[in-house]
Amino acid sequence: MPWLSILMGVPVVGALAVAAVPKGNAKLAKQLTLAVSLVVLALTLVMASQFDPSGPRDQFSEVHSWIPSFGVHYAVAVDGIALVLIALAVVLVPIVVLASWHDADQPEAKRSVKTYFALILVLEAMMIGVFAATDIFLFYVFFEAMLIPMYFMIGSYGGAQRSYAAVKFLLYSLFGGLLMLVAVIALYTVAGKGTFLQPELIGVIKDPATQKWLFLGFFIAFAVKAPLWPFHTWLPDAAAQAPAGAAVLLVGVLDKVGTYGMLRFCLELFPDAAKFFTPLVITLSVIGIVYGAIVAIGQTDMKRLIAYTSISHFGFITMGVFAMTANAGSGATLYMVNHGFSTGALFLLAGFLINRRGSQYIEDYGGVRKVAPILAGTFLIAGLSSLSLPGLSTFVSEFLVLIGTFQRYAVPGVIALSGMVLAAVYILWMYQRMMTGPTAEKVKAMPDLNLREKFVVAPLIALLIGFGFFPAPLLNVINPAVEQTLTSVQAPQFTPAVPATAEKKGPGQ
Amino acid sequence: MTTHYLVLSALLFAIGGVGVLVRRNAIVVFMCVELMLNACNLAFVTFARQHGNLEGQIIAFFVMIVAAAEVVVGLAIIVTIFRTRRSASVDDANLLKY
Amino acid sequence: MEPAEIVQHSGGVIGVSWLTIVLPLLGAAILLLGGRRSDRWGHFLGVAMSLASFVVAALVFFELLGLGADQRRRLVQLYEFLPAGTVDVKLGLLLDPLSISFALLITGVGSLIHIYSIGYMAHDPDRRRFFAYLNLFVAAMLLLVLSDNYLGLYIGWEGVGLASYLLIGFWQHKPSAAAAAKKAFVVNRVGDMGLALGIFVIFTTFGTLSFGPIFSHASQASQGTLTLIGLALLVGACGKSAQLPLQSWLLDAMEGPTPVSALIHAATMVTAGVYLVVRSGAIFEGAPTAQLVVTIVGVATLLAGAIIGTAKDDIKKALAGSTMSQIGYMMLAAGLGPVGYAFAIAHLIAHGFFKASMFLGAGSVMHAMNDEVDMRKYGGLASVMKITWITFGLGYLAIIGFPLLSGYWTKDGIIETAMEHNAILGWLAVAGAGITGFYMSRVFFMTFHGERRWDKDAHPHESPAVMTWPLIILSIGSVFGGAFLIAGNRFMEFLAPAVGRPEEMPSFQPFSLTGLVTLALVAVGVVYAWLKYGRSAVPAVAPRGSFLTVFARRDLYGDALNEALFMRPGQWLTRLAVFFDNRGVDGLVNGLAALIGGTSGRLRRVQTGFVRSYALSIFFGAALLVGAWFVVGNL
Amino acid sequence: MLATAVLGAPTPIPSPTIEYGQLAPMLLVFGAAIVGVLVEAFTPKYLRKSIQMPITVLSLIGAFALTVWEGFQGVRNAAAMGAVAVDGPSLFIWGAILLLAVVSVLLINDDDQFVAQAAAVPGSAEEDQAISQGGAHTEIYPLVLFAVGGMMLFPASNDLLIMFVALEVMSLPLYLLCGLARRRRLLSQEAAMKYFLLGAFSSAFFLYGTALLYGFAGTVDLGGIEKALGTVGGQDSLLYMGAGMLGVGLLFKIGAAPFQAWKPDVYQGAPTPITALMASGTLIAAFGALLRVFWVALGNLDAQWTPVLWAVAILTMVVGAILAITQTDIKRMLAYSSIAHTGFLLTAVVATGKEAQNAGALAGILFYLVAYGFATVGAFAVVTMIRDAGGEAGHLSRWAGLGKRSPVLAGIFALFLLAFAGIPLTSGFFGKYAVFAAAVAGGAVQLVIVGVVTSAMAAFFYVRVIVLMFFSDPAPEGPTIAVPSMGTAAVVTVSAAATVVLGVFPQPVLDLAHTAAQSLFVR
Repeated sequence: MPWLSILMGVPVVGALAVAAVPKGNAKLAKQLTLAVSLVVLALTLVMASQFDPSGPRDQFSEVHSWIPSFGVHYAVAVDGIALVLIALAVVLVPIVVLASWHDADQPEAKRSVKTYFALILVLEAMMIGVFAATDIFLFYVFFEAMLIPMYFMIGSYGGAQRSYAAVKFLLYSLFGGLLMLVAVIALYTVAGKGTFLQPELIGVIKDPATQKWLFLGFFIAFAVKAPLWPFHTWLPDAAAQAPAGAAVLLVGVLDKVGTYGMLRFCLELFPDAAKFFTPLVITLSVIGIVYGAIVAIGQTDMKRLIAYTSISHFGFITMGVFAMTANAGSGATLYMVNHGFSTGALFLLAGFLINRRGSQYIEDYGGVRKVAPILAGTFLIAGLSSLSLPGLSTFVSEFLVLIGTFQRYAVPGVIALSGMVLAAVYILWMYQRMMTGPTAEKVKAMPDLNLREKFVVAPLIALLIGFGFFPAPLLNVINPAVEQTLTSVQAPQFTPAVPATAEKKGPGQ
Repeated sequence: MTTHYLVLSALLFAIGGVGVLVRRNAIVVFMCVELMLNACNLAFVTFARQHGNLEGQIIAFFVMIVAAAEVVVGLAIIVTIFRTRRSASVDDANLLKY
Repeated sequence: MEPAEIVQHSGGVIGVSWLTIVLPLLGAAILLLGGRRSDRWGHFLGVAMSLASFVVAALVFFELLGLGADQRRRLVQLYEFLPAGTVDVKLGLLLDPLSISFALLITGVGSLIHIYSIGYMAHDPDRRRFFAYLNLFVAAMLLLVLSDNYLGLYIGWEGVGLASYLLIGFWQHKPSAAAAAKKAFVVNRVGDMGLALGIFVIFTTFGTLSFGPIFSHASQASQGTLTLIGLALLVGACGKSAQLPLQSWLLDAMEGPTPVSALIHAATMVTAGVYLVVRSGAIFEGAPTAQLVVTIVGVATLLAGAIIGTAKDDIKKALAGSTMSQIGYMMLAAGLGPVGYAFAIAHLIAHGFFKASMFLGAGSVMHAMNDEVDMRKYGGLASVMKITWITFGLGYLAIIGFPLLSGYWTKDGIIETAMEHNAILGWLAVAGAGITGFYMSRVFFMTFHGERRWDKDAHPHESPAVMTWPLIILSIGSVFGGAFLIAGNRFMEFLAPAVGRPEEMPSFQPFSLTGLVTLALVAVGVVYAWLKYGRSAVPAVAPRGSFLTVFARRDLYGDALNEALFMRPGQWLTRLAVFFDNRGVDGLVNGLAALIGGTSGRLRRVQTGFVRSYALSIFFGAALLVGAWFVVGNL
Repeated sequence: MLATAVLGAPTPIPSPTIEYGQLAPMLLVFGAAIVGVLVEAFTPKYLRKSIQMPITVLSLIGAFALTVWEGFQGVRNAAAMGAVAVDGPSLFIWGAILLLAVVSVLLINDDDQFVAQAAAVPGSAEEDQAISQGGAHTEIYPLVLFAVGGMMLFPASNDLLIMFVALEVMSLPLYLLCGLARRRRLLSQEAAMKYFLLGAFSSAFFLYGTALLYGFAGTVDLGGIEKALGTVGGQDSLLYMGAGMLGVGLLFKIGAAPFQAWKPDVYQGAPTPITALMASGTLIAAFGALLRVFWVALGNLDAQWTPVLWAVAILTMVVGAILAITQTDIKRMLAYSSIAHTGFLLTAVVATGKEAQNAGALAGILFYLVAYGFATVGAFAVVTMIRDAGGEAGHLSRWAGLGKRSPVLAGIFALFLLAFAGIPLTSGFFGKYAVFAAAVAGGAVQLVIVGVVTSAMAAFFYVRVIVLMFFSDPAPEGPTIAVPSMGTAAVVTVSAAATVVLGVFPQPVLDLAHTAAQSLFVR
């Protein structure tokens, strides 16, 4: 059964259906979108239930020749990593749909409501495709095509600076993408295998110099996407201007394509180059972690603040990816998922606040807790997940990334630790300024979360807490895939200095 | 021995080219282009002589005919412009720029 | 002798010991999700859960007692938490004398304070939430002390941090409270960094996080590594236990409701650092340097806390200073190795009782005085609130080490062990005891004796029974606890299987020389305090006082130091970074775009619209083309 | 006497053989053009349009059918005594040109694009009268046919003389057509004059180059010149100068820098349907000719011309991309964009190497040309529909908020822009991929890097238009959207469809291009 094609097909059909809804009937369009996204979610869960972690690497694989003369295939499959990321996407979409129920109706959105929701569905299909693609060309196609719906979502439905932000986002990503295109072409030419199927291209490029150039071609694109310092400045603008829902999909899922690409392509296709550039990448990541956090502390606009926190988090992810240890790899992958939930919750709650107060500036709030305890409480939990408090899933991933990095790169690990403190500062300070203290005049009448909004937030919180105490389900899926990746990279295994036997031994034995 | 003719044709071509650059009157500019074409003809026949085959001379005939056709089209255009603008100066027509 | 072997356990009460954690956690969940619906019965649920957890802990305790001394380290596997490549953490509980003593203290004192809070928070609209947080705290604290590995410990560690954050900032509408809460969390995070670092080094060294294998292999690791681990863990301990240099948050933490100060910031959470050091004894014993640093930190803090205590007019801050100081004693003891562990924990438990009783007493006083905390507005309360006076008094006597009361046994034990170990430390500890005598007496006299300095509208009255009974029970503990534990080395013996038995058991003999000197100093302090605050009148506003007083009053300039060293530079750094990001990084990008745009704007002027200029460009183009061709051709 | 002296012994000149069958498509078009002229001469005014239109369209379609038929025959031959090469590339290019011509003719057929009375002075009484009488110059149709015929001959011509003639046959009608816009006639006429003068100027260079090459090789036959390269020695200066000047003429036609100056002015001034025809047909034809000259005649000289074309390609890409950024007129912007695309195409032209490599490059170029041609025609078709008082609303500011008023039209235009920008799932992406891939395979990686950087810049101004259309608020009294005539609607639909289909399922066309390119050019 062609699971992945179905997963992509359903939202596309849904998008067309939504677009076909008569103009007046926005409500129907919304309900239809929600239904479709839920169907996709259900299908994904069914598929995931059939996924066998201990089985072969690529499952639900489909390969059809698409453009023979370029050696391009329509080839999709998932391994553990891709699976969890697809799951992330399809979980977030319905939530986003529900959250943006009225976003498009707002006066600043000049275009039809249904278009917005149709775009979300198109985007969903592409998000699934980009993670599922095992043909590099196909991946690239999705990688670039994804920009367009997001571009329209930001540009047409965003805030005051939306067109600047949208153009900046598009050009930045496009530039990276085009450099990647060169690398893609070169890879095809140099490999000379006449195919773009990623598994067949692993280990084909031998020449170190070539590897380095191609690596850079891919890496810069992903670094822009991720975004890695210093390629990050598009993100705060885009995230701050995008409607909350779009921001969630942008930061929560689209940006993961960058880190996913590093793990899947940069490492596996060019292992030697990856090792060669690791010091550089780790350095950039550490800079990103600290720098992003510090700049976040200085923000006055909560959406920008959240965006900068993400830059810091992406630093952790890239660090984990390039540490090339089992723990760090699993941690980084898990981090991608958790960060999606955590930042998603933050953005959505910020969106709710902005809808109520009509300002995204922190100083316009104050003492919200008193008038809207649930809103404030959930906001706090989301915030705590962003500072990766134990008991929330983000802690697990951050812990794994750090412990994994520490096994090989002690000093960067220690510097990255400071991110813990800085995170506490930016989150709690924001919370203090917005939620505590005497209630501000403008906030006095602020209503608490309504039922719809509760349904938006509840699943995210539940996921954060649930996976915070029981991350095993995710990790069991992720670990084998990461192991395989590392074996194809031939990363050395980590061995402790004084291996202490696992079974409890007393003295004298 | 045929070099003189080539030099002459080169001179004619250059004169024509420079004329196009320096003259303002559209008609004159166009005449200069014709001059360049004729320079080409001279070159052709000269080379024909050099190589001892006829192609060059035949080409010259073709060129003359093409040139004639060009004159027809060119004059038509220039005249319409003159009728609207009351001037044949190529510099007056510069609405399309930047 | 090494600690006893850890044995897998199943069945019995110990088998379900996880209930101690789950029950309060459940309570917290219900109360938080229940919302206003549960307002009416919320506090009862909270108390019930805490009590239930206490019962379970007690049963476990007795089951442990039932086992032979060297069988008293039981491991209960819960579930696989992190199946990730090499780091493979199974969450498990380690039930041994050390952890169970903590569990009893936490649940016991915790339950009393729960009960007390029913009365204390009676008029607070958010009482339910308060109890939810308290339950959350109990759960997290129990996880901290019961976990059989460092990861679980870390989770509990940050969990109590969260609870403390929530409770300090419980009255969020007060900006000061919100700020204090944030400060507490951030400073604690600094400590947590240390703990995390320690854990990472441990993992990279031993490849596991479980106590058993780590401690049994600790001796094989290089001393340098162990020292590094030890110091890292110490940083964590300093953060949680408000030891120098991370002490600054504790005094602000008094913004929280008084029961919180009693439970978290006196009896239990702040002692987690001591637990960490004692629990990791195997590592510290391999790293003398680390141990030395621990003792130094302890002594420094016990003095600093005491000095701060002398100058505070806010009763809770005075008590907080004393808490710092007492924990300093425990740290000192913990730094002395196996000989000190028992005293450290014993003092910890005793302190749990008498400090809790005093805090709750203070709370009862505030309750009576419309939440007035300035002792200069108290005075002569002894007559109006007898029970509070007596219970507080007993706690006071216990802490200053009045012979045969709890503090006497445990603190003198510490002092003497320190003395044997290192005279300087010993004498400093003695000095600390003297100062304690002074500032605690000051608190006691200013509050309960001398003439009444109340505000007009103050009508003090004794608190309701629901508040006084806990006081009474606690004060009983603070009277007999020490003797019960120390006399006849009962506690040393009990603890030995968990922390190891020192070469020769330190036997505590009363009224040794050091003991007498200490007593004398304490007496001096008491008398001086009586003269200054008991007999003579206390000015309504604090006199400027000598620079020493100011020094103490300003918390030894701890905050000033932090501000100068971290906050200001931090703010500058932040501004700088933001500016750099907008102007520098982003400026570069936008600048590039602008450059291209500008070039375009200038370049398009070349398209003059004059056909002859186009012709010219063609002409030169042709020249270039031909020229280039020649050049290339003749290369 | 002279003749005998030249000829030496009088030998009978063999009578030439002409493969009419293989030249049929061209002949059909030219024939139809002549018929059209006769129609102009002998039928009453009111009938002409209704006669001309069918003749034009049918002849083009017929020619297309013939081309396809020849394609199936696999004709590959230098016809007419080796003067006209009927080979894979020629047939493919013919097919493409004819299709685009049909589409463009549908645009041209649209009413009130063309001047009613070319001779009448703008704003004069007789013009008003002419307009009131209605109808337009129907000579347009035969002119277009002649131009198309020229376009077909140009890339197919196998010797420089025919190429020159074809060049003129293609250009002269276009010169005239450029001047026949109904509105903004001053601009239109100016465009015509500029195009004419510069065209003539450049063709003079072309001719002189031909002369010099003739002097070098003693023949103007492309194959002959190639042979001569091996044999003749010591004449290099002739060769280089000739090749250079020839290059000038060709590069002028494709609008490569520094010979691009005419493009913006002419594209802007000319009637939009004609612009569409030029932007698609002429470009394809000119590229065909360029390839033929450089790959066949100068094939063994690539060591010399590759570096030169490198420079030209880079310059063209940069100039096109950068200058387009600050354009304010939509047609002018599209002109610069077409310059940039010329640059992209050139990257594949220089990537010569082994036979297979060349075939790949050629196929890539052919695919690109088709993809780009359709997108361009479509784009200009949309432009014709956005009108205000003075005719088409050329100024970009007038396009603000178009997406709000007619989402469909704006959406389609956005699609074309995205195709120009080379976004995946549009035809432009595969075109770009094809040529860049060829260039990389040919070892021109640096060139490709310049290419992608410039296309990133180029993306900016395409995106800018989208921003205007969708993200900014409509201008108070914005332009009206003309209700499209059947023809225009058809054009837009066809182009859009082509853009999407080629973007999702390019394989058939790619196959066609590959088979066409396989055997390269006939010698």
